[in-house]
Amino acid sequence: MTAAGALFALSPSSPLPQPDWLPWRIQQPIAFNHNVHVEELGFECVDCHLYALTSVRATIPNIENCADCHEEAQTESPEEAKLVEYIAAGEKVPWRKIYRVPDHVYFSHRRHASIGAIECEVCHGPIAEQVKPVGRPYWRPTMDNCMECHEESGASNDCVYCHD
Amino acid sequence: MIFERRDFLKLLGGTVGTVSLGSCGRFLVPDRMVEQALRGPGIERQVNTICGLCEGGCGVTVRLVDDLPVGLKGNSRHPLNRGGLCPVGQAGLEVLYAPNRLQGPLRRRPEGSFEATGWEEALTEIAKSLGDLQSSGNGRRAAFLHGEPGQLFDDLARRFMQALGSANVARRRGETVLPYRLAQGIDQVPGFDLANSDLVLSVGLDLFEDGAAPIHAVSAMVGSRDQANRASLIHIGSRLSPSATKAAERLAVAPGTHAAAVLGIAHVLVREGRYDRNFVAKHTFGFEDWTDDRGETRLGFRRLLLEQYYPDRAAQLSGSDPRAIIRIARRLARAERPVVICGGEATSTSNATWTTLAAHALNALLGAFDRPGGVALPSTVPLTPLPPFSAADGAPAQDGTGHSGIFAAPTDSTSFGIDPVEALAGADELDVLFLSGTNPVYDSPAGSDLKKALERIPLVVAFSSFLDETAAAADIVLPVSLFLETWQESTTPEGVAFSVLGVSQPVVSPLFDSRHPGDALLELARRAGGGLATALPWSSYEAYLKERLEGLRTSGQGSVISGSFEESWVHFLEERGWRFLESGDREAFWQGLARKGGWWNPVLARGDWNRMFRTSTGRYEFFSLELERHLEGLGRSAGESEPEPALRRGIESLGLVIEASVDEACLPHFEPPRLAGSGAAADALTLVPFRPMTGRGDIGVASPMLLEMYGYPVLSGWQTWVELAPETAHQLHLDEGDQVTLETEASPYESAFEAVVKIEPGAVAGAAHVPCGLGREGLGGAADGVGDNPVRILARDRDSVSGALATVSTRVRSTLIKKRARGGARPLVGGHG
Amino acid sequence: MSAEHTVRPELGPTVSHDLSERDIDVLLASVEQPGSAFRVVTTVLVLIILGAWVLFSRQILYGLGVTGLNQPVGWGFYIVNFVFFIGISHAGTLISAILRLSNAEWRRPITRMAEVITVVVLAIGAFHPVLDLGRPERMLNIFTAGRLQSPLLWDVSSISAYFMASTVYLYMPLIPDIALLRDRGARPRWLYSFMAWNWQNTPRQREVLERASNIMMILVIPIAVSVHTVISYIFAMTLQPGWHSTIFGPYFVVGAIFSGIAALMVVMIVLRKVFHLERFLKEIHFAHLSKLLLVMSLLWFYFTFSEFLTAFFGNEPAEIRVFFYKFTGPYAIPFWGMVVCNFLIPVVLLSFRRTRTIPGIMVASIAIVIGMWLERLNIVVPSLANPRLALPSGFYIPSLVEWGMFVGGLATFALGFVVFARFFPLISVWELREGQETAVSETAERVASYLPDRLENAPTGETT
Amino acid sequence: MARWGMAIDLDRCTGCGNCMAACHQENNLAAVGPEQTEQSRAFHWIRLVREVSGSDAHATVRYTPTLCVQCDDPPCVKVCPVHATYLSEEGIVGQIYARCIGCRYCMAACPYNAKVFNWYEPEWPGELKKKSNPDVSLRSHGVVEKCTFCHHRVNHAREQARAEDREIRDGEVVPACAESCPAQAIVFGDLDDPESMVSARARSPRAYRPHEDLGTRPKVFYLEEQE
Repeated sequence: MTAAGALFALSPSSPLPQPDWLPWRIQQPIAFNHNVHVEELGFECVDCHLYALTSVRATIPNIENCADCHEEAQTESPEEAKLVEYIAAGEKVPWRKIYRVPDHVYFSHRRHASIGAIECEVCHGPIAEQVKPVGRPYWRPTMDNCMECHEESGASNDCVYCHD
Repeated sequence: MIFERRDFLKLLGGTVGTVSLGSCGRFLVPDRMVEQALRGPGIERQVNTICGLCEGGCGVTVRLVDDLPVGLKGNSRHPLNRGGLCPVGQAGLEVLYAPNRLQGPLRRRPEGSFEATGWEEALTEIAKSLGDLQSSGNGRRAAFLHGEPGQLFDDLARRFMQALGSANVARRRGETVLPYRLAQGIDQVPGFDLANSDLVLSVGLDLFEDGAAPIHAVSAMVGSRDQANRASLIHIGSRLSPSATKAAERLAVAPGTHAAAVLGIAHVLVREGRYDRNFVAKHTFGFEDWTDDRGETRLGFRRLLLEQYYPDRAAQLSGSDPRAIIRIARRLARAERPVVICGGEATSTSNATWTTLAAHALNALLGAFDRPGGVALPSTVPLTPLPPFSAADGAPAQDGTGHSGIFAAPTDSTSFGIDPVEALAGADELDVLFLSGTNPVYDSPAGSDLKKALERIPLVVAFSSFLDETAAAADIVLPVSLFLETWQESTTPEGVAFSVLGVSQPVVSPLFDSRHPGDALLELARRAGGGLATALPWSSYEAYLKERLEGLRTSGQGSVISGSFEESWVHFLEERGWRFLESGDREAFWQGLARKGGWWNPVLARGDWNRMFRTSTGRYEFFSLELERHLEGLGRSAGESEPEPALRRGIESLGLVIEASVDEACLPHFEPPRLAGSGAAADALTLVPFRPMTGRGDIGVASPMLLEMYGYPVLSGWQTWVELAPETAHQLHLDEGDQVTLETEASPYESAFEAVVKIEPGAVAGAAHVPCGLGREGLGGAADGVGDNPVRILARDRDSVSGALATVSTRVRSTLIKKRARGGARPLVGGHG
Repeated sequence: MSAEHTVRPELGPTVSHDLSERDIDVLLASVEQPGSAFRVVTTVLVLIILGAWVLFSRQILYGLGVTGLNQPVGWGFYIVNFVFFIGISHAGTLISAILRLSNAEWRRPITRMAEVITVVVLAIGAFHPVLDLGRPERMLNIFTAGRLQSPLLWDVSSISAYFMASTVYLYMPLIPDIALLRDRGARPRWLYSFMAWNWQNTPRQREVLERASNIMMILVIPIAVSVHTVISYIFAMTLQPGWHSTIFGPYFVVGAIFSGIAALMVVMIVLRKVFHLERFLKEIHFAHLSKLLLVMSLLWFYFTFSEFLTAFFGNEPAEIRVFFYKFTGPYAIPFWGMVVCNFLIPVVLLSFRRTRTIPGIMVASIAIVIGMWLERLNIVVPSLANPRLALPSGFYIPSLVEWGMFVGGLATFALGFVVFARFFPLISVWELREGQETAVSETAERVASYLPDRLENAPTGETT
Repeated sequence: MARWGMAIDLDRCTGCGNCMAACHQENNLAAVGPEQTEQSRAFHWIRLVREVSGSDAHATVRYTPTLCVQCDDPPCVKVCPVHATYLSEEGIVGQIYARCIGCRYCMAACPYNAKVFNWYEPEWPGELKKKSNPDVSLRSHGVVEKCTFCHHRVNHAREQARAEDREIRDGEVVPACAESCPAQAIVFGDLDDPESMVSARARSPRAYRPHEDLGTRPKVFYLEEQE
């Protein structure tokens, strides 16, 4: 029972916080702090995720966006120092994606966030409060999960709407 | 869209590091684009440009997702294709990404193989040779042969050679212009206003697949019209092409006998008096019998027709049906705006000039000149003229000092011109040869000779995207950027009635280390210095285009390609003498031109008969005085001094069998085609090579898709086939799917041509139609070893008058080598549902 | 026919002879003294099967492209063999159930073999559609996302039910024999003692077994009929010419029983020879079965005739194309081969007493097995090869992989028998024994019950 | 809700093959190569089917662009055991590649031979995969595929229309084949909208549907040739 409990706690589908050493926990090159940017500095999601409302992908901001503020270090944070280094070197930060859908699925941010007017938090959770990068999706984009939400919100579950 | 799916990109992302550590350091897709595609927002963009894969120059719209091209479609506003795009154009991206494209300049090692080199080294070497020629005044020892579609490139190449002091420039083109020169006095193929015609008689040309702009033909005759006023098609030809199947009336004739059928039709028109008497009386010469300076009565076209080409005889000569000839003639007479267009197999024979003259004479009989839906001369594109310059040695090349270039017909030639490939193959005393956008070693019957000639020339520079058969025989191969990677232009295709100038802009930066040949020429001129550098001062081909096209703006004619409403508005204004001024300044105009993909002028200058008929009589000449002069000249140089015997002597030198009178030779008449090989053998077939839609543009074979659908009309792919009429196949005991060899008498067995039999009901008996474009070697792509190349076994013959190549020139025998293994025919069924 | 086996009713319920110890030794010889031949045969068969799988590994690696299938002929050997093997399976359980149910006493030495055929062949047959899948790893989608509307799913249900029922039906009558082997100390002991299910031959146990068998034999008949009907539905439910036919259900069932009996005969003749069972499988058994076979052959012809006559008479273009594809076209050889094998040869050989000998029956049976395989081929390929649209007709040339899997399937069939024979008696010992103990009297009683009642026993009108 | 349909005017069609090529590029079809073509495994989602009537010199040939006719009562959907092919709300017969087990029953059941199968893993020589359309997933070996009426384009149009809070306009959705047709022979649109071009063409006296006798109720209409 204990073992099963532990397994569950560590499994990718567990709602509990995941220790960093788990292989399925996605590590980011820089421990980005959403909290500072959103709660303290008052950025909106789309200020950095530029295309979240208008395009297929929200896009993860990279040095072009970050350089606006972080050309020089703003704080003493060692994580920020890494970013400044990337910017200085003109190198892209190798962010890793956490939310992925397979090849045969069409997912459009515009369709959901803009047309469907779904708040970012519905899928991405209280991301604004996170002081460290999340290691796994808050809401896993599995077909069951998608279809459940579609059912509840009255969106179509017709296969070809999302599969091509 | 979700780009993670693209496992190629994942893979690529992973291998970028490896590749960059590798020797070349080139990425096929630049880093930036990979990054964009992986994480980009999936923003779509559409860019208009021009397809550069064949001479047509259709407008295409490129779909880019995060700056990566992912799709091509026809530009719905382009006047030529109006949204349509042929399979070759569709394959554009496959060609762009073709794994066998040349990745950088190649240089031949002394022992024969190629080594990779850089542009710097290659250009330096070429510039040095050019410099030597320039300084020694031996400019004429350089030659340039190209097949680029755009007029502007041709101008640049000519100027380049001229500055070098050479007249040796030639452009390989689709149709020969000689018949139009003889009849109309013009040095171009006139336009045929398909878009306003109600009946198009196509002589030998598979209008919807072949010709300079087949998609234009479809969109002009069918696509842009509604049911009620669509143009009907009448097809005269030996093959049952898809065009022929769609024709309202189809006349099957034996290969090379189109003229007989056409003259039969003319006979009916004349005998029934249903020709345009007004036009014939006012604007033609030689219809009725006429009296020459010496007072002798000469044969008129009318009498020739009535005496010689009554339908029964015409049908007998062409192996067709007299009733159909009469039916077609009456249909033409009934039509309001008929037009006759000639090409394809009809102009690939030894009698092509007369065939074209005959077909064009129908236009004259029908009064089709200068009226809507008839023959038109597209208005001149008002390009900025090139600034004058003086050549290095102070002597412009074609100055009448005797050196008129190797591509001009030699003085002892019986024909007006000479095929540039043959000329090149026979030329000695060349030091430098440039080849661009053409592959004569592969597609010309003189190819094998040319290959030997190329070995003799010390420096052969080939511009090519692939290491094709010609490039493989060159000394330096310079990779060419494709139409999606570079600035390029295309000018009005042959036979189109309005003038159009397409501008192709780079959509992606070149994937490989390639350049546009124009850019390379400019760079060479800079490096060679001297007269070359002053004559070609432009920094890039783009700058050259920009300067030349500025004339479009300042002329105030035509308009940038636009939507149908704007277009008709321009039309309306200009017809009433207004000028539609393009938006303000030079830069804005250039931007607009690039954004929309080109410029066109739909307005036809009407009523200008002096422009239309530039013959010595100022009329349409049924009886070609220029041809008479030429023939007489031939006779005189053979020692005859009197006009009549000289003419006779001249005709004899062409090797003809005209029995009635010498006058016939100067009139459109039927001349039996010369066919090499034994015509006596009962099983001899006339070999008719044709270009399928999928074979347009030599680089089309870089695309697996095109190869797979190569013979889609006969359900064939990845192979060469031979189309036989059912009765012919039956006689030869062949079935659908059998593998055969076709041999000429001359060809040794091992070079016999192999093909798979397809039975085409409706094809003419005794003809073997084979597609061109396959049987490639050494390209390194999917096309290698697929199918066979019929050009290989063609007898080398030419049009007696124009000197152009005749490809319908050979009789072959077929030998069964393998019975159909499986599949093949089924009992054919009609109807549907 | 020897006299000692002739039981005349007037002799009454006497036991003519017992099953001697020597008889039992012969019957159990394959289990108790397998000998080296067993090992050799097993090795050879296993090698053949392994070879087939080696060939098949290419399909696993590269996909279905290694077969000769194409567009439009998307189904070939795998489906043909599927239908064929499943058809053969009807020999067993169905025949045995019918014979048992009808108290046909001559069934006793036959039923076991018939049932083994069913189980072995069903396993092979049911595996074939899996071979045919483009994505076998997604097979479980059938259960997670199955749609009952699809005839393929009916098939899955029906075949698995049949397989279950047949296995149980094979196993139950096997229990007393396993117990016998256990008691005789056959090895491996654990197997027999486990499988014997503590059978002590008590009256209670016998009663339970008998009742269970009765339930199973009644149950198994509709299932068996459903199996082949449903397989025919795979084809008949489509609109394809040559397939879309109401006759297909019974036609397939008849064909299945037909091929099944033929296969059973072949198996019986071979095993009789190999295990020296001549004293148990006698000519009378073959004679009875061959009459059944003759009837099935005629029935088969009747169905075939009706099937093709309607197609021909209707002259519907799509149908007639398939018709002539078989009659005179590329499939003329398989088609006429089928008619010869299924009708001409068996009818000629089985109609005359002179040819209705063991070799004659063997030839006829083999012909029928081949003929029925050809029939499946004739059903599957020509309809697919002749699309309704004006497309060129298709062709189908099976690849080495498909041939390999076919041979592998046949080898698996043989191996199934060899392995079964190694561990279990091929003829039901206890049923023979029971037959000897009770059959004669039961039969006599039954026969007597058919006869006019004796006067003294007749119920009189007055008494009622 | 729209009911998508197509009308192909055979009188306009010149058999140029552009629809085949456009579809090939749009839907990421991979060429199968010479050996497989020889084995009759080459495929196109739309192809020109050639019908020959007669066998002598007076024979006529006609080309019919043939594609999945998107039946309203599709025989293929009935037989699919795993719901990999189904009839969508808008009348498109969908093919879900990730679900397909490759039994090819739908191919066997389709009277129009509209479905094709990936006998091997599709091959993209060199970097040809790069030009693939990101809207259409790449198929793998062992699954059935067919014309989807370019439903990714329908999805895009629907998304655009909803973003602009309007209905999809007639002519807004154009499948690749229709887009590339220089003869404008192919019209696509909503059959339930009596005003749409496609409805108008479907009502033409020349209109017929392939094998109407089978009761499959196709949504692809052909307009018979005149003359």
